[in-house]
Amino acid sequence: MTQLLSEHGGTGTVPSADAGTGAESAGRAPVVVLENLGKSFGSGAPVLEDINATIRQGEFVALLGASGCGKSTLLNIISGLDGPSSGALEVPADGAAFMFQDASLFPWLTARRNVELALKLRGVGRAERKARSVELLELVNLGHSMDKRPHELSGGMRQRVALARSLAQDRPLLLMDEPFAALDAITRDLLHNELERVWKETGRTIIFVTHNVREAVRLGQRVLLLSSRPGRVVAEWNVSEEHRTDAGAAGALTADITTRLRQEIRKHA
Amino acid sequence: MTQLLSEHGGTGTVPSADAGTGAESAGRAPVVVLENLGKSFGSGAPVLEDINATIRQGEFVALLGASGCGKSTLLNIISGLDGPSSGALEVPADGAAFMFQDASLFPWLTARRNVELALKLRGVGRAERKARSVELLELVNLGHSMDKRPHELSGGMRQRVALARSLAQDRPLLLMDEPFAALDAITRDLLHNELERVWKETGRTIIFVTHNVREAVRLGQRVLLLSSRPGRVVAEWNVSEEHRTDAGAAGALTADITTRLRQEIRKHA
Amino acid sequence: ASSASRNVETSVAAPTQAETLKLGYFANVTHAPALIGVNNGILAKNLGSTALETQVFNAGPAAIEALNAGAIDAAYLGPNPAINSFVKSGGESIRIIAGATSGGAQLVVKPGITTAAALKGKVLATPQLGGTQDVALRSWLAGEGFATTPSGGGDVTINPTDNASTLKLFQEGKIDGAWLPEPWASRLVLEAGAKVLVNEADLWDKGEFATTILIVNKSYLEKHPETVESLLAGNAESIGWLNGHHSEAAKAVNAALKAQTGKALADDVIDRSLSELTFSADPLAATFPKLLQAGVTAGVGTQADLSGIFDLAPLNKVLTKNKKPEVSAAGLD
Amino acid sequence: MPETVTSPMLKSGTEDDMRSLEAGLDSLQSDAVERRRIDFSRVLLPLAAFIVLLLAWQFYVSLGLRRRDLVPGPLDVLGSLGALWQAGTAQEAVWTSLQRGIIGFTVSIVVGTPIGLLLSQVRLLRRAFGPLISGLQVLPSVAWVPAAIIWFGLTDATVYFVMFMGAIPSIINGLIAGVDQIPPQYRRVGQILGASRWEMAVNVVLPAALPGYVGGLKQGWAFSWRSLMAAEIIAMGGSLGFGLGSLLEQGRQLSDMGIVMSAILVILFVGIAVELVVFAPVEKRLLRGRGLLAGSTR
Amino acid sequence: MPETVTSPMLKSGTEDDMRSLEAGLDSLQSDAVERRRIDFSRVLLPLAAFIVLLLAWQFYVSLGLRRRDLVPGPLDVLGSLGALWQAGTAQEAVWTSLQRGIIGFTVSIVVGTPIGLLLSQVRLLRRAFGPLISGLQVLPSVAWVPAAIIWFGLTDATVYFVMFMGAIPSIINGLIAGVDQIPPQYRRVGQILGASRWEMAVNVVLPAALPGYVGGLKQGWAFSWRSLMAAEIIAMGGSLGFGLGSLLEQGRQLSDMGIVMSAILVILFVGIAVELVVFAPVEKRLLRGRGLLAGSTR
Ligand SMILES: Nc1ncnc2c1ncn2[C@@H]1O[C@H](COP(=O)(O)OP(=O)(O)OP(=O)(O)O)[C@@H](O)[C@H]1O
Ligand SMILES: Nc1ncnc2c1ncn2[C@@H]1O[C@H](COP(=O)(O)OP(=O)(O)OP(=O)(O)O)[C@@H](O)[C@H]1O
Ligand SMILES: [Mg+2]
Ligand SMILES: [Mg+2]
Repeated sequence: MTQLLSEHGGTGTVPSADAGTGAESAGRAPVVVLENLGKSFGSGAPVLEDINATIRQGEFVALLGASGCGKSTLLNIISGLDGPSSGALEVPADGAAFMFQDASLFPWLTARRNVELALKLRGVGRAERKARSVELLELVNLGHSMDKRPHELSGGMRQRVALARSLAQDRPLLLMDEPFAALDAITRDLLHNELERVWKETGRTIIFVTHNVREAVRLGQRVLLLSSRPGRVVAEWNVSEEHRTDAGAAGALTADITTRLRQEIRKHA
Repeated sequence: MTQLLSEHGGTGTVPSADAGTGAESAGRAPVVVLENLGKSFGSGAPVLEDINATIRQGEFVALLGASGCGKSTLLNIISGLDGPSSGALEVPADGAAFMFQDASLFPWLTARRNVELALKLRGVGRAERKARSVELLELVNLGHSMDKRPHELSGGMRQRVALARSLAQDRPLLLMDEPFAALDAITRDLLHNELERVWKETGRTIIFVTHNVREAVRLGQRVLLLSSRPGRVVAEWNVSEEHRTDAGAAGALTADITTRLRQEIRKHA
Repeated sequence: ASSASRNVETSVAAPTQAETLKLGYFANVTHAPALIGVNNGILAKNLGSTALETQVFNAGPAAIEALNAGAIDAAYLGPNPAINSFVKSGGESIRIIAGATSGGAQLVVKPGITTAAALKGKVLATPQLGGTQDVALRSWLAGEGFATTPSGGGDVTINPTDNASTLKLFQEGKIDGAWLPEPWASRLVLEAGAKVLVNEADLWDKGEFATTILIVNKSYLEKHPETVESLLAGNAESIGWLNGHHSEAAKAVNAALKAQTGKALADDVIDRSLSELTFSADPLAATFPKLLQAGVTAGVGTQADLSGIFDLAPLNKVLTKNKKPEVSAAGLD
Repeated sequence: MPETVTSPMLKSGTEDDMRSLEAGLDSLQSDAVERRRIDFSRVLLPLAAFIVLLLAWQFYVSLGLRRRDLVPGPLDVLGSLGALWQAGTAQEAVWTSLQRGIIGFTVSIVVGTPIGLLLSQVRLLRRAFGPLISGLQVLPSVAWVPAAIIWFGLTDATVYFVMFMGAIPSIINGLIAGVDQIPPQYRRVGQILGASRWEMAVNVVLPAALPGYVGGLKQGWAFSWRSLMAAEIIAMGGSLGFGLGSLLEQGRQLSDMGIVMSAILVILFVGIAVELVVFAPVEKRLLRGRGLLAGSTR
Repeated sequence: MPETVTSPMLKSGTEDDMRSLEAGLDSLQSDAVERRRIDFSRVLLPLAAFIVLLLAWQFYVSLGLRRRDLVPGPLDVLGSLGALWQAGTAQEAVWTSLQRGIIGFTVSIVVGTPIGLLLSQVRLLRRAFGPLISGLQVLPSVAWVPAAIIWFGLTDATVYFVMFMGAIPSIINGLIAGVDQIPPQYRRVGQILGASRWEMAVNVVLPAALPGYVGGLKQGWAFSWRSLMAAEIIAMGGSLGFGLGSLLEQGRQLSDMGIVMSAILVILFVGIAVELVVFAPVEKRLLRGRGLLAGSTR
């Protein structure tokens, strides 16, 4: 099953797994290419199997799937933190920004210093670092708690610091693992808007995992559905402009996706 | 502001903070009574202020509030893990079962042993412990991953183990801090049903925190809304039988609560 | 210090008066010639332009290590460490150039033990396994018909223990006796009520055996024979002073001890110790083969060739100058 | 509902009650209350323990079971300590040893930390030299003395060398153990943030391992102080400064238990002082900064 | 988009390539690959390091800068080790010391663990005795020898006592340090689960502190082995068994650097063997079970 992709040379000749990709991104260069990707831990049953997908530059892709189906594992592989057991993949050479499922803040640094560290490791100068980290933390409504340590923050606040940190990394590819799970509906709405703005302004490629189907439809241009045990891309939807403007169309799509997701989970019940 | 409640003697003479408590639970004994409760960390601004609430036996109460408003802090105080800075409270003498916001599993025990430990500390015999833990893990759809260690579980799976563990404690009062945040919609639905069944069967008193207004309406008999900085109970809704059967009424209530929540957050924008 | 030794090894200049002489000795009554020589300025006076630096040690092995490291050039110590170092280095390390003290070792026991036969099953201490007193005790016991083994078995248990502990253990009743040098034998007698069962002097010809000798680094001797001669002259003068001032000796030695360690011996202890000791520049070379042989017999030593360990020519020069009889190296030079 | 009673801890809303509860060893008290009491209990309790031990000792001695010169009482020791103090010996010894201890320990940290970090980060080196360093750690300091004397003569270099051989392996091992316990997630975050090997070591691994590392330093201090004493005991005299170890050995040579006990007490006292003055506050700050203090008995 | 290139690590899908990468010190390899290579590199690398050091030593000696009896070469030492082996002295010494070491260390664990747990759980005791125990830890073992000889005579009890005084405070402190680093959340969970003080200690605190505790045990072993050597060096002979420390001291008395170096090498070897055979596997299992192994160089 191992298949090296080097002959393709990352020039974008690999066909997308989905022929019906939205027109606006079809012509762009692929940023992430997954080919027959498989992953298993130790001698256990495969977690991911035969994953094929192409994500092009500037796309905003939502990843859906039941709990434990392998979404985080897939992001780990794309980020280079973990290697695939089989198959091959192409990812940006300079890695990806990654917002982990747990906030994963460094407990010895305050919220602000956590964000500053990301900037520092990117090579941002001291003065700019300070200004930028304050700006980012204000973006996520944490201007008042910048100097608290992680253990003094609430769960949702930690998640927002992690969000600020992932934005601070300023990489063209951004992976987000349930970035808004611990947030209340209103804060979440606000941050949806902010994230969309950042995406549009910077043209980053974003892959994000969510359990909220509406969130997926609200933000994603494309929605991928992963099955469980083993994880495979079993369905894919394009979210068109129509879905964004027309609440009814969005509702229909949401219902459609939810039904499909329910089917997937039934299989294992 | 300190006011001892001992003269009340926990006999249920303390009036509920809300006069309109649903008829079905109005006559029952109060399990948790909060009186003018306040909490601040160190010399910081108060996190909770002047909280008044009475929760009666067998009630299912949902706690809503913006991220960082003090919901987890309140549960900590009710569980006895933390003391209030001012005010007084009455809680069951034998403590409460508590499902933490982070799963807080012991990393040196497998999923099953984590649940078994809760049973063991309750004094359950070895043989029964085993059967019961398997049963509970199957309840949360984890029959297949019982012998994995926490670091081998996905975020949602960890949360489900924590749920199983909190049910294993079998205490009359159950506190749950965003128990379903990391779960996909379908698993969440299934577990909603299970939790409701357990609640009805055992007559436990449940206080649960959620960010999902629909979840609050779906499960709670009563919904409390906490304001931010400082946290106060600013609104309270009773969820009647009508809301459960009639989707339209539920939708209206959800919209109502969301509007109020939005107002609360606006105040700090 | 180490740089000095390297200089010594590398340069092949003609014999000269050295700039310094680094001398090691113990702050112990058996080292009285060194104590008097240093404290009363006798050695410094004899060394003239050569500066005297001194270093106090607690035990022979440390002194030998310092000698090998070049931290000292000459040392007063017991015969055993000197023999060991000489043998192990194949004759490269040191030379014995004079004696200082002899005699002064006794087997002291609990008052109840009055005969050798009563020692059966008892526990005795010696300062050090394979040391002079240890060997003496073992060969004496063998002569009395007792079997002993170096690992502590046999009819009489021998516990090599340092002297300070021995005193305490004897006071505590945990040992029955010990073969000890001065001042410890006197301390056990006077401070712990021990009785003398055997005087080591009785076991040797003329009652003489080396307790403290003066050794010098071989290369130092080769490079600075004149300095060594001055040292020997000082040693002889100290010994002469001790032998000529019996009444003042105790006070002077105690003053030196007090200066070195901050604590003097009790008057009766030092008096008794000095009366047991003999001070002489003769290293008693003839006793060395016997010493070695006794060790081999007792199973705590190995046979070795001692020829060359003595270099008594400078000493004899000094003795001749002082109009005293020359001493013999008993064929070991 | 009869089970519903006011929880005992929470019944007492006033701070005085809280304090009495704390004295009752309750581990739930709030940070604020804790902070105010620290200085008292931190100094008074060890002092009380010390005085109790002293009284027990005096009591044992006054039973007269042992000869007074073999087992001197606290007063005898105090007398002999006083004499040493007046003669200036005690101060000189403490000063010499402390000076050596601080210099030696500082150098050990400076040498041991980069080595430890390197070994903990580079598997090849760790595998190759890790066991050797653990082996060196169990080698008694006294074993080095003969070799050190031959190499360095009777100079302070010998003493320092012996100290280094005691402290450096211990510091290295402490750091490695601390690094081993870092949750891997921290490294993953560092990697995602684009940290180079060096940045990872400095910005992630070292701070994450800090509590374990400080623990290692404590043990390292114990090793270096003990090695120093051993070195001073064995290699004493002449041009070598007169330290606490030398004082101990001198007392032993003179069979003067008063001096021996004085030296032991002073060594003990220096050890406790270093613990209380240097390590305890550092550890406390570290743990507090990470929110690890709650529920700890520190 | 030119920056989009295949990431270097992931390009190599085959396991062979992965292996070569691992040799290149990459810390990203998967568990499965790692597991297979362990035994080789764990034994061969230390051996290689050892051989390199041996060669360097031989080279230095063959330069002839120092007298051979002062700085013997590896071959001389091997010869003297061989002689000791044939005489049975080496085996006897190793056996005696190892036996004492194991007994003493076991007793130290059995005594130190409950004390450590108690101190870490009860603030009053911790505050009162913690500094004292840290002080005891820095007290050199040799300081105990004179007192121990008086109390216990020249018996094995003296040796064990000195060991205990070295190992027990270190084990206690290691456990306390481990307990201090437990995330408070674990205790909170234990409390919520209704654990009594004792259940908390056994079911939560001890397992949570286990990695730190094992680290403490390692240091404790180092302390007890070193104390044992010190005791054997000072209190040797007679009715006391002949251990490695005694062998070392005998070599020193006889000015025989061959014996001294042999003893040092054997002590070192025992230390390394204990590390590799006892502690390394235990630590490894512990860390792996908690998912702390990823990215570690262990
Ligand atoms: N280190 C590991 N060792 C063994 N199994 C693992 C490991 N990491 C993950 N798994 C398994 O892989 C599967 C997928 O895990 P993953 O974390 O990717 O799920 P997920 O889709 O992110 O789920 P969630 O939505 O709950 O976060 C799970 O069944 C989990 O048990
Ligand atoms: N130990 C602490 N020290 C200082 N401040 C704290 C501490 N714990 C919580 N806080 C503060 O108290 C406030 C409330 O925190 P809490 O965890 O109760 O929020 P929450 O309502 O649970 O939020 P979320 O929904 O994000 O989990 C936050 O502003 C937080 O910064
Ligand atoms: Mg996940
Ligand atoms: Mg919370």
